[in-house]
Amino acid sequence: MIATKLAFVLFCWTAAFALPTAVQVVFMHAAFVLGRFLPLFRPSSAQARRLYVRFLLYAGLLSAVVVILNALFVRNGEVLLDLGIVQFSREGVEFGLRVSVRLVLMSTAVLVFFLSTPLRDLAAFLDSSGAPAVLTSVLLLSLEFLERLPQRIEQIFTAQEARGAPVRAGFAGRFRSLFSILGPLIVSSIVESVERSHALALRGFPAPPEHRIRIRLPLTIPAWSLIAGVVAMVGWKLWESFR
Amino acid sequence: MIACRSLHVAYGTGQPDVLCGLSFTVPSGSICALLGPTGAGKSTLLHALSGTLGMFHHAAQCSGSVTVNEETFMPVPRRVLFPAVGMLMQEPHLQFSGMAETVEGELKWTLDNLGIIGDAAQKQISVALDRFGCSTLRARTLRSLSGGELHRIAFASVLVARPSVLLLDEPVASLDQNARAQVARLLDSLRGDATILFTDSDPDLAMRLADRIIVLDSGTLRLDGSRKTFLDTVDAFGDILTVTTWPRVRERFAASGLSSLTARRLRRSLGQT
Amino acid sequence: MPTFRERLRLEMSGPAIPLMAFGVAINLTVGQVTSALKIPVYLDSIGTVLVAVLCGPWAAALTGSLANILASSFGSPAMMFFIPVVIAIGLWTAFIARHGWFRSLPLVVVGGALQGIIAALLSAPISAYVFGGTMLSGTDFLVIFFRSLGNDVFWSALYQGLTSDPIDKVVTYIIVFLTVRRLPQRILTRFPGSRSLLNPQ
Amino acid sequence: MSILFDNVTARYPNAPQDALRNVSFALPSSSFALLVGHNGAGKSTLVRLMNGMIRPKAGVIAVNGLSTDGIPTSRLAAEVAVTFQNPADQLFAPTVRDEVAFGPRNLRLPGIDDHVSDALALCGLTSVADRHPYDLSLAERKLLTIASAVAMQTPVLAFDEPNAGLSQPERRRLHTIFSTLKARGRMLLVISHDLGQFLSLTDRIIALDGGSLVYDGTPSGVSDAEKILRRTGVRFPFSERVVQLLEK
Repeated sequence: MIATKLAFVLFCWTAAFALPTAVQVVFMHAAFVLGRFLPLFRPSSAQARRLYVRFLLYAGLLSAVVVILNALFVRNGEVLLDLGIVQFSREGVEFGLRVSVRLVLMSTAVLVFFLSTPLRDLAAFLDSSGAPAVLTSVLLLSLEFLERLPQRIEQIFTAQEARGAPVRAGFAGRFRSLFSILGPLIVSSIVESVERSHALALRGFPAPPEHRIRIRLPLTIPAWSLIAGVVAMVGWKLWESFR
Repeated sequence: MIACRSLHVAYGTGQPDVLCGLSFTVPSGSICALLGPTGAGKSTLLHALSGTLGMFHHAAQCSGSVTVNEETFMPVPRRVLFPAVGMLMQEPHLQFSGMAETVEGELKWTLDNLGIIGDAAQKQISVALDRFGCSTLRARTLRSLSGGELHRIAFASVLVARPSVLLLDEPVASLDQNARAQVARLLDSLRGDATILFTDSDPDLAMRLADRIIVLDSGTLRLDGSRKTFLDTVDAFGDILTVTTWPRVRERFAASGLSSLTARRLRRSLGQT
Repeated sequence: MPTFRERLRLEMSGPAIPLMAFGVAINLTVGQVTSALKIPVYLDSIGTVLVAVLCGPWAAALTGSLANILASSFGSPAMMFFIPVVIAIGLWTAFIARHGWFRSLPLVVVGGALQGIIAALLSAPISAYVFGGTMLSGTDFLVIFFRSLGNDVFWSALYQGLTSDPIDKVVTYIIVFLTVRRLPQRILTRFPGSRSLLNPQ
Repeated sequence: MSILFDNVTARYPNAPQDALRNVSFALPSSSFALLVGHNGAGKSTLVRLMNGMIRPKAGVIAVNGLSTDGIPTSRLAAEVAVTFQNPADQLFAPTVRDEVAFGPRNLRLPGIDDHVSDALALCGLTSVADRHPYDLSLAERKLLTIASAVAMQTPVLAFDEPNAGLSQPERRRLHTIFSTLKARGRMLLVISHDLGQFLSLTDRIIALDGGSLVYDGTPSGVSDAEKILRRTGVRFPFSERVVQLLEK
């Protein structure tokens, strides 16, 4: 299931570089449609849905800015629109379009994957498909610390400001207090890492290889077909460049 | 069973000895309390017994021997003795792996490191959860649990691997009154199953629960005896232990001029605390 | 000479795994500190640099890449494209740390500045050809400024990087240097990368 | 008056109800007040109001005669030094001495070195002054956070559970520190449940429950107010309890 989605992202990324812009536009819309309607790809939470909508706005705005900027600044080539002080060149518009379509296709594919796959499921998938224990444990611990650090930063701010740290003073004062805030955060992270290595070892982590019995997940047909698509595209691109 | 024979430990060549020739034995299935002030060497001794000292502190200078479950290590175990030895850390955030979201996930993580998966793991998890009366919490996320529940799950996640030796680093140091009572009940329920050694700087829990009490001061043994011997000589430790019980009561009792006192009432008041 | 696999295993053992996770979390939350203090630096590779100095190159590369992947999963997929840059940050920092550059402040500042240049060189093609020269962020004004001077999109992106990246990296390096240099031996020696930090200045 | 709370109400942004509701009390200099109450009763809110970390919804707070209204925390830090429970939240300097000097440097106090040496001596840290804070044990690091507050020479000092995790020798040192500070005319506000440890020093007990003031009186009044105080989770010293039982 997750394997299929990973294959889909790979497929879109290859298409973004291998296929002409027009075809990419088709895949871009396909990615949008999948993201909206196919249950497999639908955002997994309300918050994820909000992020998806926000991303669509970002992508639209970014594409518009990219096209206009490049149209403005690419001087040579045929002038499409001449507003006296400002000229829009064809080549600029084309470059802008090509770049923004590629960007939106690749970003949408990535976003659709992450917004429909909770990170803990991704970690479980990696673990069960034999990924090294380091990868899954760092990913899971990062999620744990990501929840705890914002509150730690609040506490550090409170403790240091109570000792007169000029966190709200002029730029020089604020810059000086940067270290008095980041210092405790980094030092306590280093010390806690040492303590945690004891605690993890005392409960048998990292487990010796023989204890990590893993069953390989069979790749589904859709996953295989996407990978085949990727191979086809790469082959076509190479063949085209040699001709 | 846990035993040391003239165990010396220093954190590097030329460093002073943190443990100066300790020799003691904790019989199997008994509960032993290791009392002493900060810096007496309590956690260093726990590190030595659990194997983390030998595994991580390569610069440590040790001599003598440590015996855990009939296996003797000269001078200290070079690797963690999981699953034979389980240890409950003092800080709450170190009692959990940080890699599991639910209660069942936390216990499964310990068994996963033992290579126990599938039904065998599920059964062993159920046994451990029942043992601490938290089978109803199985599907709950750790974040949603109360302080007391978290503490019981921390115990369960260590004991699910069925260690024969359980070490606890200051299990009641920063707990309030009823949480301390819960820990006392949990330890009492384990009496006879595992050999238990816990450290504390306050003798309150030790005097209610421990079969044997060891008092450590600057790396040397000041007492290694039964609970009774400790109670009889408790005045001698006023300088290093927060002694709030017998002597202070006797002194206040004399000062308040009340002569007749029913032992039952006093025992009840002691029991209440 | 230990094989590559052994070196990799040593680099990512013991306290390295929790530290990498802290590195990822710090990379993603340090923005809360710099915005609260209203200081115009990102410092979003401070975790990567910390892991590079204390553990090693590949641990740092993993920290940086994972931070960017998590950032993209939190709604800014653009970060995925900059993974090669953070890997370079990790490798370069570990390289100079291995050669003792993290033992004295001047070397750290030079190392930071060079890191800024490397980051700019690597991110310029990405922001030029993948993003068409704009990221909809503060640094865009620099890009527009350089382009108005007649530079094409690649050089504008490069000039923008060369003006903002070095400052960000030098501040990052200095903070990690100040935090790590005087740590007690019993903590430092637990980390694989500490040999280069320990010999006297 | 060192600390004056006049009908103070405070509420955290988008919190369902007030964290503190019309609380009034006054504490003179060279006095020691124990602040007790269950978690969430409003203890840390009260302390944060004192140094301007939080602004009151209603009422006036005056520290050393200076109203906290409109004064930034970094300025109020010259009047009130607050020490929190977790040393790891503030330790970052390479040596113990630099750590203690952090507060006085921010306040730009004259004669910083004397204040630092005095604070180190009072807290028994002179011998480790040039060591790294993480070379010290957790108990010594707690004493270090107390020393860095003492060095700021503030008339008012607030401590959050200062004796949590300390063993007997450190508790005795804490007792000497607090009695010396009190003798020097400072006002000490300590959040703790451990009546036994601080009984001989305590002039006033302030008990909070659910954000309102339920007890504000001297320790001797404790026995008759026992039911109220028991609700706030105060842990009576063992010998007091037995004696009270015997006298009934």
